[in-house]
Amino acid sequence: MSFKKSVMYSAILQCLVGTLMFSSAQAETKFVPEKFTVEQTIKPGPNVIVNGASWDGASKIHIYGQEELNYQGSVSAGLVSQTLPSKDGKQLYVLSHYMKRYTYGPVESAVQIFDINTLTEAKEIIVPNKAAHAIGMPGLLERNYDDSWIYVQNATPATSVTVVDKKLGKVINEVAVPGCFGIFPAKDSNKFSTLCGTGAIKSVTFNGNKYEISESKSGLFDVKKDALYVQAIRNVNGLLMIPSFNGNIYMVDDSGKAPKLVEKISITKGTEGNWAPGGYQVMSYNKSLDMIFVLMHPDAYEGSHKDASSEIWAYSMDKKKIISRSPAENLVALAVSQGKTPILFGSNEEDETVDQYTLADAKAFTFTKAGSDDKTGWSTNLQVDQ
Amino acid sequence: MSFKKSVMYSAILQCLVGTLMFSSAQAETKFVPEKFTVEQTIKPGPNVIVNGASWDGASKIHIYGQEELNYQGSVSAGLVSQTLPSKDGKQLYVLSHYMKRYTYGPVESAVQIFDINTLTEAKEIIVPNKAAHAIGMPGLLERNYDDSWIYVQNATPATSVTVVDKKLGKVINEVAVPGCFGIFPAKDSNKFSTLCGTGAIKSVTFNGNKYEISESKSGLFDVKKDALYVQAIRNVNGLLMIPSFNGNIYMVDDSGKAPKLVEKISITKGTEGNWAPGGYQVMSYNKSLDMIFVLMHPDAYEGSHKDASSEIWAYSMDKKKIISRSPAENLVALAVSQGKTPILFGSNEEDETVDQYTLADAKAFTFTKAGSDDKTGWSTNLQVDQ
Amino acid sequence: MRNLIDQMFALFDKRTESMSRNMAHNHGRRSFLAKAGAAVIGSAMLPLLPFEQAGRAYASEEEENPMDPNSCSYWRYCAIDGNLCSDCGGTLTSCPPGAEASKVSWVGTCHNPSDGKDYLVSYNDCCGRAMCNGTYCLKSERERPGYQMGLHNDINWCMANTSQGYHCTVAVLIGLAEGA
Amino acid sequence: MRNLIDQMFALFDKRTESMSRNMAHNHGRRSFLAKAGAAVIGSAMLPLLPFEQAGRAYASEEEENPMDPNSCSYWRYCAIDGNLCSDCGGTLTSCPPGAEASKVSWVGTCHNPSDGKDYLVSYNDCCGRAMCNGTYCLKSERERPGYQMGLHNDINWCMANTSQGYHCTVAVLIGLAEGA
Repeated sequence: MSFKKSVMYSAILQCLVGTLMFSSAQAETKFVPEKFTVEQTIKPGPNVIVNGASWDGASKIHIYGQEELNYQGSVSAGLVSQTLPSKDGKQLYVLSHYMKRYTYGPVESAVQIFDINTLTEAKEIIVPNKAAHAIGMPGLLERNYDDSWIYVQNATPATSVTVVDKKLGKVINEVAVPGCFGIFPAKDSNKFSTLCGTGAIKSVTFNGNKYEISESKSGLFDVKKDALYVQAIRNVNGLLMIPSFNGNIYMVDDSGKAPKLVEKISITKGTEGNWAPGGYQVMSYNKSLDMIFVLMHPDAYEGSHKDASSEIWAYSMDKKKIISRSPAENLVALAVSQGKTPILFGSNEEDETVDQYTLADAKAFTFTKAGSDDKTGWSTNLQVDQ
Repeated sequence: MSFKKSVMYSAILQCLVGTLMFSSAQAETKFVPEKFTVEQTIKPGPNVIVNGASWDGASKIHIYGQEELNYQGSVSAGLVSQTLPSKDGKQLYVLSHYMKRYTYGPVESAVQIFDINTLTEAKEIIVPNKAAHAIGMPGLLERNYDDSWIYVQNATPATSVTVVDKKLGKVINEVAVPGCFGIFPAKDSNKFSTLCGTGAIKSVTFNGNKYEISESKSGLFDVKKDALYVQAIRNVNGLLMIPSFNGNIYMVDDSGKAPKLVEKISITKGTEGNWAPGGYQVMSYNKSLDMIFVLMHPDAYEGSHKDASSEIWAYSMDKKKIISRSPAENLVALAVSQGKTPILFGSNEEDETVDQYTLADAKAFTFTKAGSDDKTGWSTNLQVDQ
Repeated sequence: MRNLIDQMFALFDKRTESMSRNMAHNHGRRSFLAKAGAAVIGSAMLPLLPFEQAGRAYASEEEENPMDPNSCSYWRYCAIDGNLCSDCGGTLTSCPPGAEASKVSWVGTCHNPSDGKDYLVSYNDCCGRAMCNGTYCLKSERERPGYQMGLHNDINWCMANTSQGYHCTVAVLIGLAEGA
Repeated sequence: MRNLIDQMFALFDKRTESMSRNMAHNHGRRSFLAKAGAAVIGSAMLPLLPFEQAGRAYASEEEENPMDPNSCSYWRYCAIDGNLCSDCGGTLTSCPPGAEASKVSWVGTCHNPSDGKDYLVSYNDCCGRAMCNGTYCLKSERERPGYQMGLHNDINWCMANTSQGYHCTVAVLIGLAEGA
């Protein structure tokens, strides 16, 4: 057999080489065949990661360079992905669901860890198929402060949180927090907080295999009149900032046993036109400027809390005032780069693009659309990796 | 535990019923809650089946009523589906591929058999993952004449055919037919023919577990100058009609040991404008009229053989002449209903719709677009179930 | 309404049992059940909020017609998020053939302009098929995040089924709203 | 060209071995190999067909520019069917990071207007990722159905890989065409 094979190969080779020789001889300059290769890494620099979740196929996670909005590459996942960059920005966590027959059959839910530089998979961790199959949004896939654990929000529809040990590559705990939703990691790596339907915020603190749940004063927020978005960002002073449907920022201290409301800041007070936030990831924060950026729409009404933006508001948490209002249509998710000259990125619901906004007027601190790319398709959340 | 549970339930029930009573008492007429149900069957009548194949998610097979182009429902499959109605029109065969991680990982290829009336799965048969991952087109998933076997075209890229016994629900044979592609079942249930790169057509005849391959005269067709499409339809006289890139219909007799070319009919002869067929399923046949319908475009050139239609030509095989030419833009696949008043269905590449054409002028026998639906998305083939 | 109760009981029977089995922590089954019950069932019974502004259809350019079930502005769709089953081989209240009915649902409170009453609308998903490409509608009147799960529409309500793929959504009237 | 030979040998080594193992019929391995070889390799070496008409890009409304690699009318793309890897994080001849290079490919013969020569172009797919949403081009000059597999572009050329999902397509010059 092996003899026959090598004879066969020789014949093919002679034929190929003969043809080539003939061709090359006629060419004026010698033809050098090109090589088919694979790029080993993406280009260096900060990225924006767009979660192109699919409900009946592979979710596509798109990586763009922040400066040029150049397409760096992608990773693929299963159904209804959630994404989260690691603390050091070098890895990307992706939660998604794999069904044996794509839209039915046994479900395998997995957290996959990708190396951003090479866009290759470093680890896959199977988690219980209780993980929420939800639209991409903050608070459903999170990590603890020192990035040793990954948290997964469950909904069956009863709610709980799965705790994954990243190093061990396995689930180490599951916490029932019924009636609560969203994971807000504390500065204490053994702790996270969550929003509850009673209007309370609860903190879960781990102690080895056990955990303890402490509850804020009930009615910290009013679920009917001023519901909170499931999104919290920690500010420079260590407080959680949680935006509400009506445009209030709830400043919450989660350092004690039970969370406490420190202050409620209205970013719309004194502004005409009944403006309110809208979208799936309505707010982003730039630490160096201590400034939040919020997707806003006018003429708000009950039910408009997911309506896309008309403007992006830049609000100084330090000065407690609006710094600028930039026209920005159709965005439902917002991410801002860090540093003193931020770039904004948004998920455009209407055009199904990722949009890039850069500083147009440094003095007025206003932004205009500088780039856009339609390879993302429809997305509802995105993140910067640094 | 069970005691506590029933107490719990009673409390909830009382609360719910109490609320309802209160509401109902206030209502002027008693409110009767609606029931959430599942339709048991589709509406009776002939259907058209559109293969909405996906390359990175669940393929969607859409079923429409022929008369009204009403959406009857759908079945879902894996990657790059091929579809085929059973001989009696009661079942639908779907070949597709399931990868463990949707776009990578181990592959399971399956032929699934669905009951068209209920749109439920009757059987699933795993086939070797050699089956061609190809764009939806005729000749890659076929059945033998008495509908006891299902044939699957393989490409690794070496080509072979998998034979599935429908009743046993398993693979019973695999035939290597290297350099050949496309499955054309013979009237003899133990036989199919296939097109080969040498310009020959081969017939494979089964005899128990064994098979024999017989070859037509080489050069039955010219692969360079007048390549054949991978599509054959049997006419009323029992001959296979195979369309070519240049608009010839090759009439092939596959009843003997080796296939024979009986006649070559040019449907473009005498027509100005350099017309040629184009698409993935360029031809359909109405038996009662002994008439083929072909997707045609003008100004043909090398490489235009998949270009979408400008017209549908109705050509009488009996009279050997063009009966009518109907303007029909952007179609790449065509299916015609049976009976004396045919309805035409096409896959519209540009609008990503299924289009319905009906007889506009019975005397001139011309067709015009009567309906269109965009739920199919992009498709390259479709079939009538009767 | 029997339907709703059945569904919710089915949910608790199946899911909390299995969930509890998987938890070996310092929280009792009873307190968990009680709280989950309060959150999920309680939320469906929320009193009407004090506003009655019309929601917006996803495709805002379309003709508004609150009496047309084929339009996203149909009154029943005040908190819908999904592809209409009626455009996918099903009806306003039934799944297309071959799909599976969701065991759980979210609930909206919608105002019917023809009789001036407010109704509880159960938005049930149909499951186990690829997402239908039929008309997609999104409105979020009184919709709330996942901490009020029974009102939440950003999640796949096939979550409690065996076949969990999302196919399409129906809008079923299950009660008159409290105070209607 | 070494590349092409390697690829084709790799193909025969891996695939026909396993294929043959699975076949226990009355056809010998040798005749099978010989025929498969003739079909796949032979087809890549087909003489030029006697016409030189320009193909059409899929998006026919776009500006035709045979020297622009970002345009479907780029001369190398005369028989391409796929999403350009250069628009997906890769280049004209390389896969995006993390994707897998296809082991086999189809081949086109394209005319380069800048030097008047005809080149053999290997269209390789990149694999193991969801289809990239980058620019999609389809042209079929001298493309042929599956009975000339080495010229066929309606099939997933990740078929011989471990990771078989189709991601995007490159166009690699592997030789001058016979007679060029």
